[in-house]
Formats: sequence, C-alpha cells, structure tokens
Amino acid sequence: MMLPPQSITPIEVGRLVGNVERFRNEGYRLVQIGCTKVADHYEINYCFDKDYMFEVLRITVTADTEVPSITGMYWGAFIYENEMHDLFGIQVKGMNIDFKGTLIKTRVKFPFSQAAEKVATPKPAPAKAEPKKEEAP
Amino acid sequence: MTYLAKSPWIVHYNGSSCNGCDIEILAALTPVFDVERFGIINTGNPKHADILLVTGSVNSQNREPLKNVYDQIPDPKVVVAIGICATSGGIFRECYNVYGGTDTTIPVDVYVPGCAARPESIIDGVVKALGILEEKRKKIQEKAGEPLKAGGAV
Amino acid sequence: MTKQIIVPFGPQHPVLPEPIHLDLVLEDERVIDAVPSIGYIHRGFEKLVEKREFTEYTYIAERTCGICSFIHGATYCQAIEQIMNIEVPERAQYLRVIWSEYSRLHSHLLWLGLFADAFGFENLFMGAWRIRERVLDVLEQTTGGRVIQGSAKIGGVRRDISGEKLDAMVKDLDILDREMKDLTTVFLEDESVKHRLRNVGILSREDAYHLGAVGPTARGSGAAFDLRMTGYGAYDRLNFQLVTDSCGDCYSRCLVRAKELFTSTDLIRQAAKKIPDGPIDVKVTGAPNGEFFMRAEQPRGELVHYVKGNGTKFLARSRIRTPTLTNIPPLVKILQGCELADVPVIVLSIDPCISCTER
Amino acid sequence: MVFFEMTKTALKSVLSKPATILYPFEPAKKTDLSRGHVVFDGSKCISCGICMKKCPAQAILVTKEAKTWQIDRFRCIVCNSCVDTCPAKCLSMDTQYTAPVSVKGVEVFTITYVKPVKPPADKAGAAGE
Repeated sequence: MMLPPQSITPIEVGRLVGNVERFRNEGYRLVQIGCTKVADHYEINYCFDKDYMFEVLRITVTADTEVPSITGMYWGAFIYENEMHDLFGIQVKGMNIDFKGTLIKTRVKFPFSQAAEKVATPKPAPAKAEPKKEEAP
Repeated sequence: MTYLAKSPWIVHYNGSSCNGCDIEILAALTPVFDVERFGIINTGNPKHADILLVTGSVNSQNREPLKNVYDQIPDPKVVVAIGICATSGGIFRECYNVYGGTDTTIPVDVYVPGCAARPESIIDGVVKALGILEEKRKKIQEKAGEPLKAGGAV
Repeated sequence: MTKQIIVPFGPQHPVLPEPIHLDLVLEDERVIDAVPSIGYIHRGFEKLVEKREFTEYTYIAERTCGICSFIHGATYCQAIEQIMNIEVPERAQYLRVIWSEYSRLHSHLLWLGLFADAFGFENLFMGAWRIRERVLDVLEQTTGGRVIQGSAKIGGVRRDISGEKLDAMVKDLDILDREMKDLTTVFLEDESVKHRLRNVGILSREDAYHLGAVGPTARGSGAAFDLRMTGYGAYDRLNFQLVTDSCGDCYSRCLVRAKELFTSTDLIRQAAKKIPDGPIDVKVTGAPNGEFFMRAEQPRGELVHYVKGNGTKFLARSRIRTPTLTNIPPLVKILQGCELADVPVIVLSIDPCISCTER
Repeated sequence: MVFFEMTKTALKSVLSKPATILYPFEPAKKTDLSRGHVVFDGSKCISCGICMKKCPAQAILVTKEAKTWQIDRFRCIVCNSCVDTCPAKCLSMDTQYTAPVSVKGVEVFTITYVKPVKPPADKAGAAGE
C-alpha cells in the first residue's frame, strides 16, 4: 500500500516560533526535529502530528544562523535541539535545558557538518592479516 | 550437577553494542541456557569478577570507563570480546565515533564471533576463557613461589 | 532548606541493562531534578550512508537495535519504497506484519522480565525469559536469526514462510497465549507487585502528549495513538483494538504492555489466515531521489526513519528518530519528585533502548 | 484458591521436562535456516567479486590475480548478503556458528574454477558486473 505523499512547508526562520505556536494551540504533538546538511546550508525539519495527520515545517539556515528554540511551546524539544547542536553545530537560542555541547560527546566536533572524507576514520586495508590457514577445497 | 571445579564470576560491560549480544548474554543466564549451572554468576561489581565480557565496539566515550573496569578486576583476569563489534568494530568500524574492537583498548583473550553471538557461542567462549584463567592463575602462583595447590584459592 | 546533593546514576550500574547516565538532584530521599546525559553508545552510523549503498544500508539499519531489529529494517525499506514508488507484493506485506508482531512479543516479554528484575522479582524475570525463548525459536526457524533477523529487504522480504509452518506457528500461539496469561496475571494481580508499581512515576495525559511520549508510555497515560492505526503495510486489513489505560503510573505502562502481547498474537493469527499466495519481493532498479518520513510502530513507540535520496546509490541523509529518544523528556518529568529507590523502576518503565537512542 | 493455583504450578514444574538445554553436553539449538557461517566452494567461483562489493561489513576480499577468496570471520556479520547475490552459487550458509578463538585471523581459500571453453558467453557476462 502506498502512503499518501507528505507535504513539507518551507518557512522563514523568523516565522518559525509563530508557526510552532499555532501547531501547539491546535493540539499537535511534536514528532521530531531533524537536521540535514545540503551543500553549504542546513535544512531543519520540524514534524508535528495530530490524529495521524503529519505536518512538516522546514527552515533553511546557514552555519552561523541562530535558530530560536521552541522549548517554550514544547518542553521536550530540548533533546532534539541539543542533539542538533552537538552533531551539526547549529546554534540554538534560548533552550530550557542547555547541555552546551555535552549531550552527545563525539570524537570529531560536529561530525555531520563535515565532509565525508574528513570524518572518515582511515579505511583499514581489507583483511591483510597473515593467512592463518590455507585450505584447498 | 557440577561441571567445573570453580565458580567463575563474570562482569559484563556494554560498549557501544546494539543490544543484540547483550540480550544474548542475559539469555544465557536464564532458564533455557542457564549458565548458573556452571557456577557462573553475572555480578555488577568488577572487583568480584574473574571474567570480563565486552560487547560492542569501543568509542570515544566508553574508552576510559572500559579501561577503568578492566583495571579494577583482580588478577588473574580474562577478557572475552563477544560479537563482531567487540572483536573488530564490525559493521560500525568506519563510523566516526568508533575506535574499533576491544583489543584497541585492553588485551583480549578470547574472541567470540557472531552477529549477534548465539548463547551457545557465548558459553563456548566462557568455557574457553576458563582454561586461560587457570593457566594465568598457575603462572601467578609460580611467580610468587608458592607451591601449586590443586583447586586452591584464586 | 534541605541541602541538595547530586547523585550520579549510571552509566555502568548493576540494575541497568544499558549505559544511561542520570544526574539526580536529591533533597534527602526525594529527586528534585534529573539531568540525562547520553552518548555512551553513540556510534554515528547515520553517517555511513555516505559509504554504503542504500541497499546495503538495510543491514546497518537493522543493527540499530538488537531488540526490534526487524522493525527498523522494514521501516527503512518502506521509506525507500515510498520514495521509489515500489509496490511491495501482498504476501511480503503480511510477512512483515507477522515478523513485526513476533518482534513485539519478543521485546515486550524481554521488557517484562527486566522490569520484574528491577523491582526484585527474580522468579518472574526467569519466567518471562523462558517464554520469550519460544518466540525466539519461531523467529529463528523462519528467518535464520534469533535477535537480528535480517529478513527485510527493499522491495519485499528475503524469506518466505511455508503454509505448514504458518499452521504450526498458529498452533504454537495457543500454548504461548496460555503461558503469557499465567505470566501477566502475576504482573497485574499480585499484591506486592501492585504495591510497588501503583502511583509510582505518574505522567499525566497532557504531559505525555505534549512532551512527546510515544508508544506504551503515552498509551499508559491515556494518550491513544498507535501508528499501526495508520494502516501501513498490511495493518489496514487487520482488526485490532488499542490498549490504553488512564492512570499514567508504572502499573499502567506495565498493563498496556502486558495486554499488547495478546493483541500481537491475535494480529499474527489474523495475518496467517489472510495471507495470500504470491511472490515475496520485486526487483529494485535505480536509485531513490526524494525524501520521506516513514513512521512505524515499534514495541517502544513511534519510530521515524527519514530518508533523503539524491538520485545516486548513496543516500544524502538517513535520520532515525527512535522512540526512546523522544521518551527521555517525559522520563525527566516523571523522575522529578519521585523517591530515589524508585528510580530504577521508573527508568525501566519507559522501556529505554539506549542503543537505538544514540545510534 | 491461591493454594490450589500454587499446587498446580508446582505439579506442572515437577512433571514437565526441564526448560534448560544442557549445552555443551547436549547439541545446540539449531534450525535449517540458522545463519552460522559462510561456506565457499572454490570449484564454482568465477572471481566476479560481487560478494566483496555487496558485503556490508567488508569482510570478503577476492583477488583475481592470486586466485584467492578470503574472509575475515571476525568482520562477517553473517547477513547472507553474499550468498543471496552470488551469481555462480558458490557460496552457501552453514548452520554451524564459528567457534571462539584466542587469535584472530583471516581464512584464505583458493579458487580452483577453470573457465570452460564452451559455452563462454553467459559466464563472462555475469563476471563483468
């Protein structure tokens, strides 16, 4: 069965808080906040759900944009916002619980905003260990 | 029924495992596999343990805790790496946060492959570890110049 | 004013099956605040989409979690199928339902056992895990793997279940039902268990809904939503009732999970009856171009697999929002005001799966 | 009633077979589908390298020149991907799991397949992927 296509509403960063407030007032629950790096900017998706109606708000920001926190409306959003900060380096302003980059400690700082090559641990040579046993079939 | 002369106690450390091997270790403790019939007890305290079971790969966060747990186990001690992630880093080897298998951090005595390692496999690994534990115990006693006692206190 | 002290709880703690760290702010025996810190299991494998082709990423998606492995795999596959417009054969959809429900049985029984262990009822723990082996046997007989099933595949499933095997499975379900009935009776009716769980860790419906609680954690507070109701896969052709309870304490969450066991066996019976003959997979060609948020119901609640493809064999992004991640804020709220001795039980009552959470 | 229930449970436990499998004195639980380890048949392998490409754990290394097929059992996640994709059907899944060891190593097998003179067309096509 194919599910209905999902609509994604792109909005400006400045209108984010107002839109989220509208969702909150209409009784939507926050499903998730997720970030994606596309070329040199970031897409942040805010997903809401009410009675299985799925809505997505999308803001597009650059690395140095400060994103307003929505923890005022959804207290639980801090977990996603901290995660976004730790993995992508997005600055979120006004979180209710700010871990200051210690929620997820990673070996590389902001791993998801780096190019694949830089993050990659050196690729181990494919199994070059001394052959332990030689078996003829 | 007794199968072994000694009752080795194990301590389980969860590295960055996917839970698959962890629940198989727990499954080995429960009725169907029941390793307690060997006198094996899963203890939470490393100072009580003889065998350290490690599941999951080592990442930047759990490297120090793992070393810490290892250091606290009294000699002689044996480390068993359970599952592919613990033996070599497995499918997550190339992730940015993963250092690799357990042997990148602490010496490993037995490698148990499998994804997830089966409870039977884990029992095999622990039994193998017991042999190594006994050898290590003998070595320590010889070094200390004590006469060897069969079944003496470890 | 009483002096406040901070007690670190975890990551390696005898009662915790998995590393989660909580800083508990205490006033005497009462918890005033809890600050979670995660990341002990963070591997960062979402980044692996840049190195593995999207077909092989299925195996990695499956290894997000060893408890609900099949559902992770199947949900990821469904996300790709939605983007690529692949119509999955009917039989495969039913098989996915069957395996998903077996995974749910396996997960809930596992959780009941661990929960019993957390409140100190060792016998019940062993009992639950003995019954669970029955479920694992079926999973192994049909997929080849005990905990990592590995039978999901983009475009269908990798293995078929024969007619005789299905009949045998349905017959086996009766024994399973009987054993689970005995087990859950203890959980739900034993006085000492009730004493331990009633009125502990109360989460109101309002809080549950707006803090983002999902799955049994939300349903135990009366927030009735279950993604299976949206009818993905073959769920729209099967009948089932939502299990909810309105109290919102640990007992309610336990009750919801205990009753869901029987919903699952019922769903398997229905699926086994209705399953049509036919192929189990379709050939997949090309690469995904587009994005989709696939939502599915995991034993712990709503799971979101977001996949963004760019028309190449390598995906642009895969994001996995697991139920435990979104259950953490409600957990923090529940912990505020509870007693220190209840912390292990409360933490377990949301069924935390840390390896999912941290990916 | 409670007493009656208890007696029932006790009787059931006494009369039923123990749940425990006395492994290693009894054989391990296994099914026909159990994924244990990958078995390689060198007489059928056409050195196409598809298994190497499709292995999500990069455990397999096929060298055409040296005519060897090697697998690192300590990387292999026994996912069955190579068995499913092998065009020459030279790989199969055995139900016996790999035994624990103290020293890690890779297993090297020799490819003994000789390309038949006739009919060459379809084999070459499969190898070219």
